[in-house]
Amino acid sequence: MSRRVYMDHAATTYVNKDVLEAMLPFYTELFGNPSSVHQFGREVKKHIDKAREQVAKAIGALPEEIYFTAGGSEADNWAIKGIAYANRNKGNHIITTQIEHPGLLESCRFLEKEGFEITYLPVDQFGMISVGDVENAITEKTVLISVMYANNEIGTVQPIQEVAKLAKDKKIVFHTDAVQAVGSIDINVKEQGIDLLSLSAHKFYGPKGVGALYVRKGVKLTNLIHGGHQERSRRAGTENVAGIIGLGKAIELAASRLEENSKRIKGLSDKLITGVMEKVPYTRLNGHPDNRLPGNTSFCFEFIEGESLLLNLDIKGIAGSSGSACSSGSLDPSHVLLAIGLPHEIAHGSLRLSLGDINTEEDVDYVLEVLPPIVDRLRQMSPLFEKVKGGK
Amino acid sequence: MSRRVYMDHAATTYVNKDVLEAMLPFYTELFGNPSSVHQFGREVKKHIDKAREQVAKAIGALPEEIYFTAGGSEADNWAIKGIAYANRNKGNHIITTQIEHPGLLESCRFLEKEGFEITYLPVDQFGMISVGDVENAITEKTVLISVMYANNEIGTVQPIQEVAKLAKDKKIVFHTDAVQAVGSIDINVKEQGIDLLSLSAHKFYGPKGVGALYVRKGVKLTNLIHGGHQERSRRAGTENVAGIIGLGKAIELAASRLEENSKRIKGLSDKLITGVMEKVPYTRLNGHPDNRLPGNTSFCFEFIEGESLLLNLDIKGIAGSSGSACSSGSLDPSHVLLAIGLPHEIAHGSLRLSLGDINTEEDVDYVLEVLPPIVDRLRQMSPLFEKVKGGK
Amino acid sequence: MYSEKVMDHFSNPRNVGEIENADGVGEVGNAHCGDIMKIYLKVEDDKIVDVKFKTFGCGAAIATSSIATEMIKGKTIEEAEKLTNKAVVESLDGLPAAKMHCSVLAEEAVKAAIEDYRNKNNK
Amino acid sequence: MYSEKVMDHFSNPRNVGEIENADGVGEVGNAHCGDIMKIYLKVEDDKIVDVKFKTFGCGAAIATSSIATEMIKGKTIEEAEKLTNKAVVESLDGLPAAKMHCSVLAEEAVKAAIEDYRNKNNK
Ligand SMILES: Cc1ncc(COP(=O)(O)O)c(C=O)c1O
Ligand SMILES: Cc1ncc(COP(=O)(O)O)c(C=O)c1O
Repeated sequence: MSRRVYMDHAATTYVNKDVLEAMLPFYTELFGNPSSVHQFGREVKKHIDKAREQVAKAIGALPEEIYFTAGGSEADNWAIKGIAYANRNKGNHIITTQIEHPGLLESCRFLEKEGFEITYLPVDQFGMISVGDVENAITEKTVLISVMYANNEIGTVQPIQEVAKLAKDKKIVFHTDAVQAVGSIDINVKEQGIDLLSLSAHKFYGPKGVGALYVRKGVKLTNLIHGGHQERSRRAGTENVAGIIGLGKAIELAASRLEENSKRIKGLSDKLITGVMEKVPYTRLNGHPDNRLPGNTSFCFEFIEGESLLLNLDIKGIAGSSGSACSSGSLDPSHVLLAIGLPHEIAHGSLRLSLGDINTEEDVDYVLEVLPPIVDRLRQMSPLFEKVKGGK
Repeated sequence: MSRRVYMDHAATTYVNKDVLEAMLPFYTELFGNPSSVHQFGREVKKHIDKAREQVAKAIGALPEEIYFTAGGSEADNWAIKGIAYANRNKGNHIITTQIEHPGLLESCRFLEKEGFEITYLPVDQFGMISVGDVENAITEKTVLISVMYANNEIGTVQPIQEVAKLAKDKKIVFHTDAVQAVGSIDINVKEQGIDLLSLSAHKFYGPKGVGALYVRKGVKLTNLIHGGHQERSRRAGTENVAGIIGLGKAIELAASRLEENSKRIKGLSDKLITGVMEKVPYTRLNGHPDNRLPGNTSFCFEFIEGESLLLNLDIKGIAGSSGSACSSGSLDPSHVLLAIGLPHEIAHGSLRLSLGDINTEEDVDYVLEVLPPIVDRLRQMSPLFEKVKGGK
Repeated sequence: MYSEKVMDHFSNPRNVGEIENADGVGEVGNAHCGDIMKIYLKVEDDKIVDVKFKTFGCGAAIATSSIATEMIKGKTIEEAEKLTNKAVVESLDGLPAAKMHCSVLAEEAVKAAIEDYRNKNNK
Repeated sequence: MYSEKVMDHFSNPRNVGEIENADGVGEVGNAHCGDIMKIYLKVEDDKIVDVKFKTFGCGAAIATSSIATEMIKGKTIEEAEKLTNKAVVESLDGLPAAKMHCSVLAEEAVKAAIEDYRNKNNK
């Protein structure tokens, strides 16, 4: 394979070398347990505190509002279940959307079994929720509204500030899963009125297995992981020290380069989208044409199936992802693609190419060169395409 | 400070250099998401599978019985809550001990609020439970027995195999928190009849923030972290890849050197215990004289308080820990020391020195030289000692 | 994930295409579920002298179609009819558990094509 | 965790010891909770001419005892009585939240010793 083009940054990123460098001392010299009284522990504690400040600063929060977790899924689970349990005497109704990440949706399904009621709001063809729908869904028993900041599959960015304002007016806690947004979109939890926010380091060139939940001061939240006094007794477990240091460094770096980086990456994405739409017939762009993550491109190629497309791209060194059923081992294609109204057979033919720091113009050119003939070849093999050709 | 002696291996360890070396590629070249279809992901998946085998082999389990977690606390939370929720139709009673780790005890307290009933078994002066007590505590509604393998504070090792057998006879699920034992004691879950077992990498020279829960095939367990398809849909979240690789390597190394290492470390601990008991009057050894972790030494020095002892040792470069209330920020001294029957004022004066790979005879000699005068000096300052001296 | 054999058949699928005026055609699966296999047979003296396929589906779907056509080419109808999904999986050096249904589909597609041949020829 | 000032007073505590035939002795706290402070005063003309302490407790307990004795030494009884836990904390450049109670204990120990002095001297 001559060239390798990684366009799956929404799945995960490599660790930035400055980030890795910041982490390394914490495996060897600075290995103490931050809870320890002695020198070995106290030194480490200071660095954890610094990382907490870095995260806080990047999203406009206070350091004491940041709680480190093992990633975005834990943060989502904690937010949803934690608010649900903490407010059980107030109400048992939660509002969210049909296009949330499984970490959030499956937490909701669990709560349904525990007697909670969940409203899953629909989205339009671009993946946008309607603020009016949110308002209409509110009942006296609503204790939480959770709307993802930006969708991981189709990139659509939601009107978070409006929903947050609505929630505030109705005195309902507002959570957003910002795992895909942090590092790509400028977020300020105070200005935007966000009560809880999930983030995950490995989406912005930090390590996998570490994330954070921002919890506005004063918001009551039941613990998800009970135990020791770590994280001010709200999240037990010896800290993933190196991971936390990496998260801090990564978010600081991402914030400092956000505008410039996002602009550059958006330029590449636009070029890719334009090129693909021009070169490949029977293709749809998924997600919102404008309100989308700078690095996200998502397509459906009619008459073919996503996994076979992915594998063919992979043979050519291009790494992408698909919401196709086959790539996930389930039978139904992505719930997100179905929610935006795509029929099953079209949803099966999806491809997400998510761009990031390492991508260049040449990468985009390469994809535009390699992708169209692969799609064509798969279509030639497809009994569905046969019928279309026949009809033309 | 001339010399630094780390004797807090029970709190955490540094990462072994071979372990770190095994981890490093997974931050940079091998950075793919193991769930991805493409090359970047598939390569990583293979290594995760290998780590799973390494963990399985070290404890005598099958690879498909190993689920990676963010550490010991998550594993404990998951085991306790997961079994409780999965068996709610069978019963609501859980048996555990008074000396468990907070990760386990606080999970139980949470379940109490959710309508479960917990029996916290007492221990004798050496920290040992009685198998008869376990048997007597069993009711028709008992769905889980959880007894820690070895105690983190006083090192006492429990009669796990007997309890496991009892549980099996009564068809009750048996869990053990083996976070302190794995890497120091030879464990075989099949031979010992263990259904679930928690472990954590940073106790045996692996990284912090990663651990595993062994779940015997066929045991029903509700998820703690819901979401994606990772860990065969039982524990969601993008894998802490480097951490998991580190865990695999660390447990393999620990297992390969277990006998030799434990023997050496036990020799050092014995020397330390003998020396301290000889040189410092009014001192008690906590825990069982024989059935204890090879690296654990735990003392109570009457008339003084643990934190001030720790700080003085720290000034001399010695890192230890204390179950004293002051070192944890709470008011009561360690629940473990109280459970073995120590009065509060004596429990406040505890010191745990936990030995590990880096410790040498010279380290022990140094502690034996430095510790006695510090204890003496603190006693000279103590109004409690005054009274004793007066009485002599 | 996939064996080398699967990847070989996926990247160089044998017998792709259609047969005009085929003696038997079988189509199984549906677009809703993401897998359709269509197999065309050319039969002479009860012997499969040519076979082609078209498939809409994942890597395993394409590879199983490809190998299944290879396995029945040159065989008599009776031999071909004995093709099992197990044999398909074995010839591919295994398939991931989540993809086993593709091998079943391949078996069914062959059977459907043979049935069509039998119907057309009253055999 | 602790400021340098705390660590200085902890590692080199001032005025450790007892005063025989002290004019006032105050003991507060209890072993159960892990903190006992005992303060001895030598008073001449309503002025604290000497002060000693003994403490069973954590680093902060020892440091607060030490600095409190320094702060009242040479002061009149009336001045010493005004010692607040806040002043103790400030002189130590702060204390962790979990250790604030130690400064309270130090204030109380001083007050108890003064009260004992007053009782003994009917003042
Ligand atoms: C016995 C025991 N259980 C559980 C834990 C928790 O493990 P972790 O800190 O990895 O969450 C520890 C150590 O902290 C422990 O010693
Ligand atoms: C929107 C969104 N939420 C949550 C997650 C889960 O994060 P993690 O994989 O760190 O658990 C992801 C990514 O996997 C995501 O894209």
